[in-house]
Amino acid sequence: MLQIVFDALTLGSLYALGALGIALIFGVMRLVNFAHGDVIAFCVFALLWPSVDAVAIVFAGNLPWYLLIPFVVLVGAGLSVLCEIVVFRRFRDASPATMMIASFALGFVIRYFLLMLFTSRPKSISLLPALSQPVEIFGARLPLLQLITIVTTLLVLAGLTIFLRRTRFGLEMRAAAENFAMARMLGVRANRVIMLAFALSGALAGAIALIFGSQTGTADIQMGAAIMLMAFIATVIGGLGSLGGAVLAGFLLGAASVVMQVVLPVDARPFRDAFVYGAVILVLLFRPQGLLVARGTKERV
Amino acid sequence: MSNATTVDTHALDSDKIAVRQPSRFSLAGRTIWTPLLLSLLLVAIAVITFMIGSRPFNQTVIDVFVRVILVVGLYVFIGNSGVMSFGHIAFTCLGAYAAAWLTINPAMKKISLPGLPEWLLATKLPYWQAAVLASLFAGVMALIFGRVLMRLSGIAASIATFAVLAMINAIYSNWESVTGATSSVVGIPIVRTIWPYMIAAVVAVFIAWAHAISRSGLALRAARDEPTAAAASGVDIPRERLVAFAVSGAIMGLGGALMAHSVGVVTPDTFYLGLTFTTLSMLVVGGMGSLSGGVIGVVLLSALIQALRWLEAGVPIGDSTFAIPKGLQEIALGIIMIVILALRPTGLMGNREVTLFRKKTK
Amino acid sequence: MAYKTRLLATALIAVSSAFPALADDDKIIVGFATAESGFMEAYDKPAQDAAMIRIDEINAAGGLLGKQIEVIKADTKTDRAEGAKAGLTVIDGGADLVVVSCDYDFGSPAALAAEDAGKISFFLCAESVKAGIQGVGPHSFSASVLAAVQGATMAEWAYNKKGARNFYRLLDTWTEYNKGICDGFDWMLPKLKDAKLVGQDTFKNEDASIAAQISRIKALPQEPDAIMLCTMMPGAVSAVKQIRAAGINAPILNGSSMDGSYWLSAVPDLTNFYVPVQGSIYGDDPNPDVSKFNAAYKAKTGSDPSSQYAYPGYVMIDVWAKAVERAGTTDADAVVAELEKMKNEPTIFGPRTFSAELHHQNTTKYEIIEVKDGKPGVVDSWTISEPVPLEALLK
Amino acid sequence: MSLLDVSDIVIRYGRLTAVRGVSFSLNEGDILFITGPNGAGKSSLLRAIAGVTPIVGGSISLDGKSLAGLAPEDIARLGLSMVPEGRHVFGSLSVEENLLVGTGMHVGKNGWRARVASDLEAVYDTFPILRERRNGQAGLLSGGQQQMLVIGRALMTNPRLIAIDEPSLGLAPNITDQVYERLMALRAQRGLTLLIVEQSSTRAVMTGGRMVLMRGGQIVLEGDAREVGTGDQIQAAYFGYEDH
Repeated sequence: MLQIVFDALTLGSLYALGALGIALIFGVMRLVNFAHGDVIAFCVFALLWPSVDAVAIVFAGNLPWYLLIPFVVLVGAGLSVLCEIVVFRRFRDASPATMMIASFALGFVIRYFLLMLFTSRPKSISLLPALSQPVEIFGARLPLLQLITIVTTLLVLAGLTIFLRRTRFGLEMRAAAENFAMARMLGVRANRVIMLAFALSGALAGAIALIFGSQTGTADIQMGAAIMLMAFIATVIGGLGSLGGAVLAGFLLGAASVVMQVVLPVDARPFRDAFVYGAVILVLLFRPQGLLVARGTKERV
Repeated sequence: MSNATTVDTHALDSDKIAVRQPSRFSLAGRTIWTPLLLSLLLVAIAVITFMIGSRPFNQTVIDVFVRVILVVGLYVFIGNSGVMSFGHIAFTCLGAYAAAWLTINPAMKKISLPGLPEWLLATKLPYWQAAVLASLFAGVMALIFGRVLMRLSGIAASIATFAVLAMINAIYSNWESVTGATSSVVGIPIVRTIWPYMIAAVVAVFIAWAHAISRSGLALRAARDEPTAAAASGVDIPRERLVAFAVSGAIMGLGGALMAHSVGVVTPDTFYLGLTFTTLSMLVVGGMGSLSGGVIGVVLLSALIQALRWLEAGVPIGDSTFAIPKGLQEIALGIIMIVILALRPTGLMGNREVTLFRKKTK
Repeated sequence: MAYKTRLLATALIAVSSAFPALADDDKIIVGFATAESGFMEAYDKPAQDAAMIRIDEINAAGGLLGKQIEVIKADTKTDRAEGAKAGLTVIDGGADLVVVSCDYDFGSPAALAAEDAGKISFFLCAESVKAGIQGVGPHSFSASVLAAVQGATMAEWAYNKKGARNFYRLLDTWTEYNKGICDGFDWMLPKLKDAKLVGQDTFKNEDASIAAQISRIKALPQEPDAIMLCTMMPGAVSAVKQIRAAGINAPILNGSSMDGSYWLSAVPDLTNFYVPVQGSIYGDDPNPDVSKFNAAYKAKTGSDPSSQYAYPGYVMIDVWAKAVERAGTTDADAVVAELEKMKNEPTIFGPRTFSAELHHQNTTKYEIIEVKDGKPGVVDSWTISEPVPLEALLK
Repeated sequence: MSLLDVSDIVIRYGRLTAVRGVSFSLNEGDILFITGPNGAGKSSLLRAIAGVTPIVGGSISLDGKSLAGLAPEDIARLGLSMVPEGRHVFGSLSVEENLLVGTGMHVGKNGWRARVASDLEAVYDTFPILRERRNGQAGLLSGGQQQMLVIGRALMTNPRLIAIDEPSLGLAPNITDQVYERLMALRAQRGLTLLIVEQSSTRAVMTGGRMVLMRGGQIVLEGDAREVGTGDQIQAAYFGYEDH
């Protein structure tokens, strides 16, 4: 039982962090950023030296952890901010559909850029190998990594909450997320807030890359896609613009997935995702505005 | 003045005037040029292809026609309702598999898809009959899903449509005895002549046009541009959306059936995110507010892709060959799409239609 | 004028590298409709390089039927619709043999185009029974061995050599290949006296975490004697890593797709991990010819093969060329007839058999690779006691 | 020199022209009412001054500095605080947080912390109800309280000019009285310049000050509110009896 809770929390953590990255950007510019998954993949590949060989040539991946973690997080933040400056800045006034397709095209560019440098063959990396040990906790034997994933996520969430609640940047971001035009009329600098949102979102992508990379031991250009999709769904059912809702929904999706895997009979297990998505439709029908509705968020899609 | 922000380009376009009831006949007469010109474009492409006579190029153009059908299908719902849908490829999937069920040799079907009902196992139809039935099947399924989904609007509707796609994909990827799960369903008769695809694309264009000028299509576009006003004047938005959803589902199904016949194999992963985004991109780049935008988006982007492939393969310039590195084609395509959207956020066509009389549209 | 039209057509269709050669009686043309970009490229390229080695050898030795073999290529871009085009392109270029992508799903559009045109098609390394008569038609073959043989081989070998009795089966439902391995395992298991399945589960290759599946294994009263893991890259690495991280140390049995040392760094000091291979890339194959091939491969591409999947490419040209030689023509029906006469035809990478029912291998000798402390090496070789019957393959 | 100069500006939405050639100027400490019927272009004018809506012709300058091409946040930082129609409180933020959003522009200036703290006290003194509710969610305030909050929030930027769009909209008359009372007191205390948009001229007449009347995107009447704000002349102008 305890095991199931931990499993659900592990998967939910990844989804929650992903959903947060999408919700942050959606909040300030109503952009559903489909490039987010590719930013995650990019962060993992940043650890490798470009090569078309099957064997990965590890580059930054050999750094000690206290340098490795900031490195990956900074790569994520940097790339994300770059996307904003080069691409998304030109789409401030565009419709959500246009922005969405632009973000998709951008993700496409990042993906094929990686493909050109690294080929499509998934590469193996040993990221933070010390974490692959099992530990005993409350009578359940868990991989250390699972525990660290959960703790990291909780720390990131706590850190982000403090940042948003206690700092001026946080205040401006929350105001901007709720009513961007009004915040600007009060002197809140649009570009700075949006860049900050992108930086945070990118940093979260870096965090996911680290967790996911050490969990799977693989760098694959497609790796961000599955998390990105779930995160996107979590953002919507959580209530667009509501960061708390995104996190909650991320954990719920993780839990739903794990619970279905446990309770479904073996023949029905391959259909797990069909049940999960069915549940998503039900949630949307009963709470079209999402689980937690951000007050004052006007829908524009 | 309070709603100055919503008084925007659509405010006085011909749709709204049309809602104020001119004669249906004159409306059809005024707008018929759009489907005619688009069809002319498609026919011209087909004839040129036929004259060139290269088999690979023929196949390329068949692909373009299939995409035209799919994007026109998307336009019928997304363009008219303004609601983004990520789920329409689900109906393409339904159509493709339905076509497979109806056309595969019964002897082969008994082995590979034993879970099909007896009457279906025994059926073998010509591909065009199968395509019509597949399209109807997809349309009916769209009607069923739509009844539930059309209560939603905005991004909740978008996600719900995606959830439908993901559900159908999960089911078709695992229902071993009926869909063959993830393995390719084979034995679908391959049709390599270009004409059926051209005819289907032209038919799709005309269906989209007929829907757009129907009472339902006009009401839906009025609701897209001014939801409050439309609702106040008695437009039942969910119902009009449902009509568009079913019509577009049927067109997507037709596209799926033809796609199956163009390649000869179907697998569930063909009908998932990749195709969803390719077709959506073509629609948005072309201009999702107009039928012409959809068709022209497909033709131009397909031409662009071919041109880039050609560059990738190498172009002889004098004695040397100029070629862009492998893989750069996709990167260039992505960048060009971003540039087009940055310059023309409403797509190449905006909300305009091609027509002979420029005054009638804006 | 005709030349101009053709040039225009060629330009438009963007044929890669070669311009369509006219049907030329002085040479024999092999057309590769394979992926030069996209994710299949990583699988097609090594096998294609190996095929080129055999072609170069044949050309150096005076050619086939006294003619040089010429190669034309068209890129499928790892896309089915593009695959059909690529197939048509090489057929228009006059290909006598159409070589298609490694995977059945991605290779079949081109193979179907070849079948339509009455040409022989060969899948580079597809391991589904459909890659051949069953899924394409009477002129289609695969150069590799059925996935089911791999599952059956591992089950029987572990039963006999590792004393395994309690098996656990973990299936990744992503591809037919994965299911094929488990099908072979399922067919073999009841034949092994006292062996039983103590549990089974499924996952998806892209699952971010398989924690729930692992918890189920750990909930068993005792750890199974062997875990049959039917999956492939990239999810396989993640699955193995998570299984070991959870403290499960039972032997893990796999299909050939997990061959190669390039991924082992992801699971440091991996032990008790087994894969069947057609030949060893680690320089320790009992057959010296395999090592000789490895050297030739390194000379051509600059590195050793990264997995056993290079080998089928070589085998393909080898058996096809023999059949052409025996038939005395490249005519498709005559060559097919010669290929179908092959019974245990020796090749460097094990014997090959084709029949009028099956253009694929339903039994072969496999080398067993064991990964121990992170080091892979040949420990044994095994041939299943009876071929996997067609009924089990088509189930 | 006047504080705000609006000269001959034109605003278009697509093919629809909302404001056609409006000019006026405003001196430090002035109060100007812009009145007119729905659709006259009042809000557009205000949004253009705040930099939210682009203008296609004419010019706007604040303290002699042209506002052309400036973003709303830059204009706010020059000392123009806009209170748009419909109040727009940040509903999920607390009352105090709402007040603090606009103080970002002071960060880093000499002694800004003390300044913000004293500004906050001043706003609380002006609107005691806000002090009472300082930690409550702003979305839960009543309409009148929200109106006070947005005015207080605008004051926190230390503006030289406040532009308010329909402060009385949706408020009971006695609450509106209170709001105006506070505004006038602030004007007296701080020498604040006020630009107020209202549909009817009643408030302008009650409060006094200059008034312009807009209709069809143009100024059709202007003068001292108490002089022009009553009688037939304004009736005619408001409803467009005479042709211009």
